[in-house]
Amino acid sequence: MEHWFTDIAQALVNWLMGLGLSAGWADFVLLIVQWLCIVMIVTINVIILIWLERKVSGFIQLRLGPNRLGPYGAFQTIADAIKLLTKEDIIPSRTDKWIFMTAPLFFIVVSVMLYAVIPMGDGMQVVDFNVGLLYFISIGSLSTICLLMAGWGSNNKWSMLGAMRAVAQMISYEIPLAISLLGVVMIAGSLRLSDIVVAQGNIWFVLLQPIAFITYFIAATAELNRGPFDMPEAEQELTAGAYTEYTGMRWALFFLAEYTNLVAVSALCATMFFGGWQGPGLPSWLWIIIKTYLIMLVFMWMKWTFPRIRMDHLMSFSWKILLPVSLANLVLTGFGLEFFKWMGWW
Amino acid sequence: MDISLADLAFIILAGFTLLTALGVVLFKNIVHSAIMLVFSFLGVAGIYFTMHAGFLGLVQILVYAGAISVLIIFAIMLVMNQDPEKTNLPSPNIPNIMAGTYLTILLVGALVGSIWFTSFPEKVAPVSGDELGLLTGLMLGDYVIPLELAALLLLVAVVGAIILARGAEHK
Amino acid sequence: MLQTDQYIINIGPQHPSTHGGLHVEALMDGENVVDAIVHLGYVHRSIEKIAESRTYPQFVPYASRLDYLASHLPTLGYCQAVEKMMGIEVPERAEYLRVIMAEFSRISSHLIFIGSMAIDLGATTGLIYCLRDRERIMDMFEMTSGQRMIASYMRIGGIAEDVPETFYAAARSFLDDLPQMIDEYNGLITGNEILQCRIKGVGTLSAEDAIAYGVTGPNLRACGIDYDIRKAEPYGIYDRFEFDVPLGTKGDSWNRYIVRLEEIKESARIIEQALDALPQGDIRTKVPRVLKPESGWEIYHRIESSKGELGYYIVADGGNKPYRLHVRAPSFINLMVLPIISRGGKLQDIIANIATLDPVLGESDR
Amino acid sequence: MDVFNLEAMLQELQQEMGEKLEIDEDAFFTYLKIDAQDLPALMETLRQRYGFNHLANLCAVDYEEEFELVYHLYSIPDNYKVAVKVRVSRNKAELPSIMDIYPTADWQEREAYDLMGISFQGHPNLVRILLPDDFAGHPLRKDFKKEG
Repeated sequence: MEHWFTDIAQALVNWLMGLGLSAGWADFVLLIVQWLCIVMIVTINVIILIWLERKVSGFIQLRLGPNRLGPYGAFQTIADAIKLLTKEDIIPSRTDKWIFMTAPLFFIVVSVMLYAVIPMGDGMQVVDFNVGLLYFISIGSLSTICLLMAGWGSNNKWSMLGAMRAVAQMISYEIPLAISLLGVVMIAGSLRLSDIVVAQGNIWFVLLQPIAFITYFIAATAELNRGPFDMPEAEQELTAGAYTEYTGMRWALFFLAEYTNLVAVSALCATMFFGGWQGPGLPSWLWIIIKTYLIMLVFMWMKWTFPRIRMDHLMSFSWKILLPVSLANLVLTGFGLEFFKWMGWW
Repeated sequence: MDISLADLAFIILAGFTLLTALGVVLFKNIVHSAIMLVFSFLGVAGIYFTMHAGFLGLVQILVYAGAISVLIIFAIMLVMNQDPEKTNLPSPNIPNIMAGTYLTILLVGALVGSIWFTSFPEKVAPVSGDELGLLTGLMLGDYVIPLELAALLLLVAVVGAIILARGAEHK
Repeated sequence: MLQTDQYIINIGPQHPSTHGGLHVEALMDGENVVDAIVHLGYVHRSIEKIAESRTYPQFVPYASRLDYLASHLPTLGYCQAVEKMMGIEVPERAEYLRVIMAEFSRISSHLIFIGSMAIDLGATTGLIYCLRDRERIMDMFEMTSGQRMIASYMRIGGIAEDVPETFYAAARSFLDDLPQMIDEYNGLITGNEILQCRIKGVGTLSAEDAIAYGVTGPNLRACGIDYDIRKAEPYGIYDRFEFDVPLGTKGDSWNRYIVRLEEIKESARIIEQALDALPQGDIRTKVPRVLKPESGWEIYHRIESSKGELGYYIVADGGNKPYRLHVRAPSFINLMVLPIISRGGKLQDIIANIATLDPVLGESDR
Repeated sequence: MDVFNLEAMLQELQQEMGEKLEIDEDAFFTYLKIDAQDLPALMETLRQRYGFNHLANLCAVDYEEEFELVYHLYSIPDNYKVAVKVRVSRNKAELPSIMDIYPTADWQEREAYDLMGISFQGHPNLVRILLPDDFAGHPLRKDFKKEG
């Protein structure tokens, strides 16, 4: 079971090379196949996640959640997807059409690109980049522009306010997010995600870097625009923020991308702090799925319990609390490492 | 014709970068131009990747595509107060056109000249081993003081810009 | 500051957090509110004009459509106004049942307040918990009147029907469970740090402004002014019950929330006393089939509704229909301070302020 | 004034205002009837000197020839009550606004303007409040044609 997927990949490469392709081209084809797999994983995950979110929110809110379509309402998301696909695609006349139409596409592309470096099992990575973590953060920063495009293109004050909030929020929380991850990088001594996983063979980094974990978790919630930090959407204030004017499939793409981001960030959290794919007994790819889903449940729990924070509190929290704390953690980690080395324990 | 994957990637990325860069100049709507600029930055980042300079490419994405362009778009949106379709038109003003032409000739001349007179090595081997470690050694070892000075200079520039924009308080 | 353009953003009438059809035109400077202008009338159903072509008893169902979240209160106020004008005595049992129903209405209205405030601040789950508990009150109303929300249970001269036996058990068990419910709200809503940040010190209304602008009800008491019409000018049999008037200190959104939370407990105390003292007997006096107050009679009767001072001004002309009926709607008057408490705040504070002023647009627009 | 006495207040007011003030009462309220131009002065006195700080209700009644404005005043926290009545003729439905004295009169006067067509002199923003701005007529007037 452990090597199912890697074996399939190897067989595919061997078969292609048997057809007379050079190694480079065979790898290229494999890359495309891997991307398709990721898109599939994302889609399946989102379908499960939306169902799960409904069930979890139903559980928290003393409701049943979807329970009509299929067992435990499992097909509800599919029905929703069909509904959204067949809905009229309304493009308001005063919008900046190209920007309005392409923003959701870029958003989803950016969020799918995040998966390239996430180790989804032992050796199961599309690209084992030597600066994988940096890749994750820098690609993640691109989604800001997509939200800004959506807000600007809609030509709607609510959307623009939502987009402005999104930009302010995501840029301010990116900094503590990155800095809190640096503590882990210092211990692991590498930006390569597979190295970081291997470095957690003996002890999970959540135990070595508890402060970094907390700051990362908070900043990640803000990066994901999820409650209590769902400023850009904020349906009670901004009607739907940057997504106000979107309908049908374009709106669904945003929705899809948000959940895609959720999976990616949770998977990164599992990789960075909870030993990634390592675990006893079960195959590695199952372990990362289990860990990711457990983390996502915490995200959902938070979203459905907390009220939304106010914009100015949000900003001051990032700059006045989260950033100093994560910087202090970085300094502390540096001293700790030197101390360990000096004592000869490292 | 025999092209390797790397060549193909370079051709595609270079074409993409040039096209989007042209878009920056030619689009009539300055917001569209700004977004084209983002793509142009991304194309440059892609070229870095093909040259096995992953770190540089990612910094290019993080800093230019992720941060600087947001700043540019913000600035555009904040100062724009007219029909967006007419924000990036060629200047009707003759002296401006003259100055633009002159600058273009100067730039192209400088570029062509520098390319012409530089003797490029036939082939540059990719940096062997740990490119990150090398960069770190340079930035935080040999050149740490210039780096920090540059950072300080940027900070001073930012503070100065804020004071210029808001005006200092007179007491 | 940098020279920036101000812009207008229209909150409502189509907006998730405007409790019906409220339209607030907010002049914004970025996220800061410079000014807010309230536009009303999206739910205007000309109830005052309708009253002039309905007989006195016929108006009762219209009254229940004023504050549809606590329909026993506006109907009670109307019936008492007519009874006062005509000098009609109401049987003891009916008086007690009226108090029980009115206080249950107040509790249900305050539950909706807590829930809708929670959801306006982004805590969706809070609403569901409040709705769960309100549902039990709605069941009781259905049990007694056959209607859940707009019950029209009050009649001129008494109430429509006696309560069924099952009502007592339902009421008692609700009162028994109430402390536990409030504990849950405290855990989920009151104690939440983010929520406290959102409403503490937000939308502060000074006591002077509150009186000057005619703010009444929990919103006035949140400013620390001990003024409850049930105590100040007891109507019906409210002088027989023992209850406290919860007061705030600062008049901010947080105080408005806490005052209402405390009022739920006080209402429960009143209901408990009323249930204990509930006498047997008639539920309605014999009232003439056609009510004809004499020409020139007029009355202004006010009750403490869940939103504030609900007054009816009725002028009779000797016919069987009111010559003029005016409703002094607390939601209408309370909304007047929305611009005052919102100025200088954030966009998100407007939403919190609307929520904690607790207007019912059906009542304010009439 | 230490102990408030409604009788004493009425006497004082009657002395000061003389002919202009007419006092009437029924089982529920004491009515102070006054002319439109003296209304602000009376209101000012009631608020400043006698502590009637709560203008509970302001509304207009259409009596064919005349409109009657009724102001129900209460004092918080003492809870004394009094009502002021003003009559204006139908042809010239104007009277001074008391918004400066009781800010709460703002919307209530706008409502009376909107539904009854009474214009309040000195109100800074006398526009319709419940009905659309382009609505014709004032529906609470008795001669308003009902449709449908």
